[in-house]
Amino acid sequence: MDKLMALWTGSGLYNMDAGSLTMIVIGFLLLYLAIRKNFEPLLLVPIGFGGILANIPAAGLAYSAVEQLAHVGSAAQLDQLAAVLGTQFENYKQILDVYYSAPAAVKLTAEQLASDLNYNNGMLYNFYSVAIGSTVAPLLIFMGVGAMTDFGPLLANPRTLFLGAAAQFGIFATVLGAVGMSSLGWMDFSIEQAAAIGIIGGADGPTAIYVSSVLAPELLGAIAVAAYSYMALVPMIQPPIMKALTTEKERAIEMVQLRPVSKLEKIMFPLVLLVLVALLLPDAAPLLGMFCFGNLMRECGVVDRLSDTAQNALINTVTIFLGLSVGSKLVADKFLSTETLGILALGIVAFAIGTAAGVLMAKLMNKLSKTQINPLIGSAGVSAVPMAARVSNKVGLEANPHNFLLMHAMGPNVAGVIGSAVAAGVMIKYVSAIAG
Amino acid sequence: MDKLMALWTGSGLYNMDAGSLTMIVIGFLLLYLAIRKNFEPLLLVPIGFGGILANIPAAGLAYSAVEQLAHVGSAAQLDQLAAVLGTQFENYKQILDVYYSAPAAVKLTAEQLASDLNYNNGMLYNFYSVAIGSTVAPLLIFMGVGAMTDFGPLLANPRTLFLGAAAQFGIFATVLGAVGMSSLGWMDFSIEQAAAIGIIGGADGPTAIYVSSVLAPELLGAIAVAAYSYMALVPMIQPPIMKALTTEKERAIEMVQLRPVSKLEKIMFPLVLLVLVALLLPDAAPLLGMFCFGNLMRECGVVDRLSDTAQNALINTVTIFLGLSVGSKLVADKFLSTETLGILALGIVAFAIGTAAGVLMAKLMNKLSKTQINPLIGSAGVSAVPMAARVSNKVGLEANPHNFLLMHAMGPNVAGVIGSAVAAGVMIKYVSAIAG
Amino acid sequence: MDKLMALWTGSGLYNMDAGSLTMIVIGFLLLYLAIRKNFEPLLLVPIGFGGILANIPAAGLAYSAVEQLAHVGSAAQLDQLAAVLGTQFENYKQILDVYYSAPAAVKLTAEQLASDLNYNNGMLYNFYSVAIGSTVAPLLIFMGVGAMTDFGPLLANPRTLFLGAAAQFGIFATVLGAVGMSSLGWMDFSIEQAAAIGIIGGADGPTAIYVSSVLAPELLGAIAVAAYSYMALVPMIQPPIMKALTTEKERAIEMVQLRPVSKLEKIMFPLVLLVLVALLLPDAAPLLGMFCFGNLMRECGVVDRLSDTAQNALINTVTIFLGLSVGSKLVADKFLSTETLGILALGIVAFAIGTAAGVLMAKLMNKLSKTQINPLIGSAGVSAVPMAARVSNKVGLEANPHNFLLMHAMGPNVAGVIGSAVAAGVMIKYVSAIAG
Amino acid sequence: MSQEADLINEGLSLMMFGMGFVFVFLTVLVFATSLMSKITLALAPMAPEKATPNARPSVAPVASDPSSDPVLLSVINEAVRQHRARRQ
Amino acid sequence: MSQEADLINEGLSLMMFGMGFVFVFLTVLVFATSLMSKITLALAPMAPEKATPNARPSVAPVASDPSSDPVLLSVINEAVRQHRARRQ
Amino acid sequence: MSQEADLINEGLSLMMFGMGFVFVFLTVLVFATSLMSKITLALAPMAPEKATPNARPSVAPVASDPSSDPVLLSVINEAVRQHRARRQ
Ligand code: NA
Ligand code: NA
Ligand code: NA
Repeated sequence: MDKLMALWTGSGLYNMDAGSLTMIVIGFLLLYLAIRKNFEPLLLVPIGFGGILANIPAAGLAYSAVEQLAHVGSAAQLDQLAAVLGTQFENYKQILDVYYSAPAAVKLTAEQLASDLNYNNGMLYNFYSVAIGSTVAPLLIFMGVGAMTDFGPLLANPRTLFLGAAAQFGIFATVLGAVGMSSLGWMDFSIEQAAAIGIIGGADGPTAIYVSSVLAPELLGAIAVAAYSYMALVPMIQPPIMKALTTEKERAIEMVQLRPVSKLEKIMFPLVLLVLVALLLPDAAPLLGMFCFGNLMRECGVVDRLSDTAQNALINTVTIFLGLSVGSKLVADKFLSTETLGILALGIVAFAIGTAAGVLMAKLMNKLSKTQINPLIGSAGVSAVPMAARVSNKVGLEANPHNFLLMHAMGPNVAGVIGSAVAAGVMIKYVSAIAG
Repeated sequence: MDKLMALWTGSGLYNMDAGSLTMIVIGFLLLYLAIRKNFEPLLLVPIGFGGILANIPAAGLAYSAVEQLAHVGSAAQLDQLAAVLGTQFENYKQILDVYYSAPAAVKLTAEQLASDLNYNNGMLYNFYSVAIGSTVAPLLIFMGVGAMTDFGPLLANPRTLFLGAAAQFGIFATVLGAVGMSSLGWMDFSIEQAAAIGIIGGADGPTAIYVSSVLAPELLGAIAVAAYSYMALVPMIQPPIMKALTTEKERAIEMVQLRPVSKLEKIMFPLVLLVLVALLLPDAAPLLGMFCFGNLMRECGVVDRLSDTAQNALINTVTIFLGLSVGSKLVADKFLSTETLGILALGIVAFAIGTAAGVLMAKLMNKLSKTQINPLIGSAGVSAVPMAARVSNKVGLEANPHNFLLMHAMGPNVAGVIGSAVAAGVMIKYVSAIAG
Repeated sequence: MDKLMALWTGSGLYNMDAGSLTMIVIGFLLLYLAIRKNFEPLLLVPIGFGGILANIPAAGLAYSAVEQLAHVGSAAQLDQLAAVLGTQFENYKQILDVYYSAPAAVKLTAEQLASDLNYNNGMLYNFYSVAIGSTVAPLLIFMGVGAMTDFGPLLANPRTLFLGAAAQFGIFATVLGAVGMSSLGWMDFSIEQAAAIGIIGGADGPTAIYVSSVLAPELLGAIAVAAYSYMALVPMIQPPIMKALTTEKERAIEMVQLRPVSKLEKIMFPLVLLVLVALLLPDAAPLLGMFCFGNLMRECGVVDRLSDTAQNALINTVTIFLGLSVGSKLVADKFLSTETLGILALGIVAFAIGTAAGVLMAKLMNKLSKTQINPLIGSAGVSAVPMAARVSNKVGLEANPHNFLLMHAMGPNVAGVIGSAVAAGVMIKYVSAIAG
Repeated sequence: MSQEADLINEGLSLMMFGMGFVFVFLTVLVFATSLMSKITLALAPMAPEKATPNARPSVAPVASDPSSDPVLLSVINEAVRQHRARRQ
Repeated sequence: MSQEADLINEGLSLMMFGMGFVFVFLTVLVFATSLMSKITLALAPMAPEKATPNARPSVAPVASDPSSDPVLLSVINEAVRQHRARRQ
Repeated sequence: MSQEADLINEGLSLMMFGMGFVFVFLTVLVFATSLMSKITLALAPMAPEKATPNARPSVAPVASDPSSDPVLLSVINEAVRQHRARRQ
C-alpha cells in the first residue's frame, strides 16, 4: 500500500504547483511559436521542450545532485548537508544560497555527501554543465556559423562595417536601461547582469548565451528566450522604425552593383580579423577566434570535409544540446520573477534602438560621402542573420520594385555579428576589471 | 634481458587464463552471430568487439585506475591502497569490494593514490563512464529512435496500445521468476537485480541498458547481451507461441484498412504522451522525454536538420560508444557466473511470456469488441521494432496470402516501446521507494 | 579612466612579447603551407590556427586555471598558491614546476584555489584535456582510418608486411639519435622523450600523437608538427633516397598482378590481427584494437551506417578538436627551445632512414626469393598513407612507363601503419618497464 | 516472515503494481490520444499529408538508406560522374 | 555618492567605453580590410571565383531547387537513361 | 658507468628489442594471414567481391565525398527520387 502511496506522492499531479504549471504552459507556447509561427525553430523547439522537461514536478531533471538533496531530502539528510556547509538548515533556498557561494572545497564535500546519499545530477543539469557551463556549445555554434558565412558582400563594400558598429548601440543603451531600472528600485540588476541583458541587443543567439553564461548564468534562460524570440520578431519590429526614420526617396535609393571579390581576399579576411582581435581585444578571442576558424575552413578550400561537418552534423548536434540546456534554465523558481519581465521589456527596446542606430548611421554616412547607400540596409547591422537583411530587401522593394538590397544588406548583417562579438569582449573585459 | 622478460611477462599469452579465453571466444561468437546470422549487428558488432578488447589479458582496458592498481599493483602499493581504504589487503576482490562501497570522499582519495602511482583508467572504462555511467548514451539512442518512429499506425488505431501494455507482462513475470530463483537458493538476485533482469522482457535495447545502468550496473553486460540476442531471435521464438495460441481462422482475419492520419495529430501525439508522463510518472521522464523530443523533431517539420542528425550521425556515433561500453562489462570475472546463466534463461522466458500475453490480449479484445483484430499482431507488442511486426506479417501471410498485417502490427510494436519505458519508470520508482 | 587603462593593459599589443609573436608567425606559416602548398591541410589548418589562438597574449586560451593564476595572479594570490603547494613563490616557472610534480590531492587543492579566485581553464586547454589528455581523439582517428583502409593489396601479397617492418627502423634509429644528442650534451632528452621523438619516423600522425601524449606530453606540439610536416614532404624527401639505393633496372621491374581477395578474407584479417595483438602485445591494444574495429566495421558489411559515420562525421569532428588541441601545445614558452630544433632535425633523419630501410629490405627479399618485387615499393613501408604509395608509383613510372606500382605499394603502405603501431606498443611497454 | 518470502512478496507486489500501472497509463493514453485526434480533426479537418498504409516504413531507416542499395548507388555514382565531367 | 548613482555611472562609462571601442575596432577593421584587399589584388590580380551578386546565398544553405535547373535536369535524365539501359 | 653511457645503452637496447619485436610480430602476422587466407579460401572457395587492382582507392575519401558539394547533392537526391519512383 505504501508503494502505491509512493507512486502517488511521486507523481507529477501530486507535486504540481502553480510555478511549474506556468512554466510548462510557457514551454508549450514556445513550441507553438516555433512550429506554427516559425519563430527560430532550430533553437526554440529544443528550448521549449527542455523547458517543459525541466519543470516536470518531482523529476528534478534540471537540478544537480546537491540541489535535489536540498529540495527533497529528509530532515536528517538536510541537517547533514547544513553541517557540511557550516550552517543551520532553514529552507532549501537558504541552504542553496550558502552552497552556491561556498568555496570549491566545501562544494566538493557537499557533492560527495549527495552522492553518498544516492542523489544524482539530473539529465538536463548534465547537459547544461557540459554544453554551456564549459562554454563549448556557443563557441562551436559560432564556428559553424563562421563556416556558413560568406563575407563576400562585406569585402566588396567594407564601409558597411560602420553600420554593424552603429547597431551595437542597442546593446549599450540597454545596459544603461537595466542599471537605470535598478537605480529606480524597479529591479535589482548588478552591473554583470545589466551587461548580460544588454547583449540581447546584439541579436545574436550564441553570443548572448556565451556572455550570459560567463557573466550572469542565473539569467541565461530569460536572456536566451528573449534573444531568439525577438530575432524571430525582426520582420515585425524593424519595418515601422525603418520607415519612420527614412523618407520615401531615401528608401528608393538604388545601390551600385557590388564588385566581385577574389578567393584570396575571402581567405585573408578571417586572418586579418583574427590578428586584430589578438592585438586589440583578447577577451573576444574565444568567440571571434572560433568564428574566424570556421570561416577559414570554409574559404580555404582544402578542408571541405571539416567545413562540411562543422556546418552540419556538428552544429546540429550542438544545437540540440544547447537548446535543451537553455531549457534547463527555465525552471520555475529561477525564471518566474519580475526580473524576467524586465529582461523581456529591455530586450525589445534593445532591438528597436539598434535598428534605429543602424539606419541613422547610414544616413550620416550619406551626408559624409558621395557614394550613396540605401539607409534601409543600416537596420541589418543588428545581425539576426539573414532575417534582418531580408527585411531590408523587402522594405526596399516596397519603395522601389527594382531595388534589390539583399546582397547589399548582407554586408552590415555579418558586420553586426562581428560587432556584437566585439561588444561582448569589451563587456567581459570591463566587468571583470571592476570585479578584479 | 629483464626487458625481454618484461615483454614476455607483460604479453597476453603469459597472462592468459581460462576466464579471459572463454570471454574472448564468446566475443567472437557474438561477432559471428552479428555478421553471419545478422543478429542485431549494429549493436552486437561493437558489443562483441568490445568484449574481446575488455578481456585482453594484461591490457586492463575495462578497468579504472584503482581497479588496475588492485589487479597488478606491487605489495607495497596494495598496502598503501588498503591503508587509504582503512582495511587490510587480502586479495583484489576483497579490496575492490571495500572500494566500491566506500564513501565518495574515500573513493576520491583512492583515485588520487592510483593517479600518483601512475595508473590510468582503461579506454573502455572511460567510454563506459561517459556513455553509460552518465546514462546519456541510452537516452540519445532513444531520442534517435523517437526521430525514426512513425506513430501513424498507432494513431490510426489507438486501441493497439492495449496490446503494447499486455506484452509487458513478460517483464513482470520475469521479475517474479528472478526472485523465485533467489528464494529457491539457485541464484542470489536482489530486488534491484530482479527488476533489471525483468526489463529484458521489454525487448528494447536502450531501455534495458538504461534500467540496468541505474539499478544493477554489475549485470549490465549479461542483460544487454541477452536483450539484443533474443531480439534477434524473435523470428524463431515467437511463431510457435503465436501459432499455439491461435486458431487457423483467427490467424486469417483480415483487418480493415487504417484511416489516414493528419500531420497535426502526429505533431500532437508526442506532446500528449509527454504531458501524461509528466503528470503520472516523472521517473520515466528522461527516457520517454527524449523519445518524445526525437519524435517531435521528426514530425514538426521545421527542424529537419536536427531530426536528420539525430537519426544519423548522432545515433551512429552513440551506438559505437554504447556498444563498446557494454562490451567493457563482459570482463571474465564479472560475466562468468551462474547469475549470467540465470539471466539468459529468464530472458528467453520473458520474451515468450510477453509474446503470449500480447496474443491473448488481442483475443480478449476480440471478445469485447465487434471490430475484429488479427491476434497475430498482439505478439508485436513486445517491441523488438520492427522485427516483431515483420514476424506478425509473415505468420499472417502463411495463414492467408492476402493478409498484410505489417502496418497493423506497427501500432502495437511502437506501443510496446512506450509500454516498456513506462514499466521501466515504475520499476525504478518502486525499487527506489523500497531503498529510500 | 582606469577602465581605459585596463583595456589597454589587457590588450594583445601591450602584452605582446617576442616569443608569442614568433609563434604567431609560425602559426601563419603552417596555415600557408597547409593552404597554399597543400601540406596535410586537414591537420595543419587546425594546428596552425590553434597555435595562433594559443599565443594570443593575455588571452591564456591554452592555460589551465592554475596556470592562468600563476601567470597573471596578484602577489597575494601567488602567495596563496605557493602556500597550498607548500613552497615559496619565486617565479611562474618555478611555481608551475612544483605544481606539475605535486601529488593529485595537492593539485586538486590548487585547482580549488584557482576556482575560488575566479580563474577558469582556457578554451584550448579544455579541448586538449578532453581530446588528447584522455587519449580518445587519436584512438578515434585510428578507428576512422581503419574504416577507410582497404587491406586487399596486403592480403594479396602478405610478404609486403616485411617491408612495413623494415621501415620502422627509422623509428628506432631516431631514438638512438636522440639519446646520442643527449649524451653529447647537445640536448637533454630523457628515454621517454627519445622514444616519443622516434615515433615521428612512423610517419603516422595519430600514432605519434598517442605515443607522445603518453610518454612526453611536453613535446607533443613539436612532435605533431614535425610528423605532419614531413608526411607532407614525403614527395620531396623520398625520391632521391629511393633512386640512390636502386639501379635503373631494379626500378623498372614489373610486378605480377595481384590476386583477387575474397570478402571473407577481408573480414577475417582485422580479427587475426586483433588476436595477435592480444596475445603478443597488449600495450598496443588501444591503438590497434580501435584500428581493427574500424576495419571490421568497414568490411563486415552489416554495419555500414556505423562505418560511414566513423569515416565522416565522427573523424571530421575529432580532427577539428585534435588539431586545435595540438595547436594548444604551440605556446611560446613550451615550443621555443633548442629541443624543438633537435626534434625537427631528428624527424627528417627518421623519415630518411625509414625510407632507406624499406628499399633495402625489398632488395634483400629479392635476393632470397624468386618472385621479384620492385624495390621502390619498399619506401611505402614508412606509412604516410597514401602519399608514400603514390611516390613509389611515380618514381616507378619514370623508370618504366608501363609500371603501375600504386596497388602493389598499398600493401607495404598499410603494413607500415601496423608496424608503427606495434613499435608504439613496444616503446610504451619498454619505457614503462624501466620506470616501474 | 523469512527473507526469501519477503523477496517473493516484493516480486509479487512489484508485478501487481507494475502491470496495473502500465495498463492504467496506456488506457489513459488511449483516451487522451483519441480525444486529441478528435479535437485535432475538428480544428483542422483532414488535409492528410499521406495515407498511413503507404507511409514511409517508419522505424526502418536502414532500408531507405541509399548506400545500402547497390543499384541505387550505381545510379548515384553515375550521376555524380557525369555531372562532374560536364562541369569541367 | 549613493550606490544607485554608482551603478548608473558604471552603466554610462560602460556605454561610452563600449561603443567607443566597437567603433575603433571596426574602423581599424575597415582600413585593414581595404588594405588587405588592395595588396591581395595587387599580388594576385583578380581571377574572380564568382561575382558576389550572383554568389550563393551565404547563410541559407537549404535552398536551391534542382527541378528549376536545366543542366541538372539533363544530368538526372542522363543518369536515369543509363541506369535503365544497364538494367536491361 | 656514466649516466650518459647508461642512456645510450638504454637507447641501444630499445632499438634491438624494438626492431626485433616488430619483425617477430609482423613475421607471425605474415604466417597467420597466409594460413587464414588458405583456410578461408578452402572453406568458401572464392566468390571474389572485386579484384583488388580495380578496388576503390582505399584511404582517400575526400575527393570522392559527394556530400561536400551541394549542387551534386541535389543531383543525387533527384536521381534517388526518380529511381525510386520508377521502381514502384
Ligand atoms: Na549583432
Ligand atoms: Na517493449
Ligand atoms: Na609507419
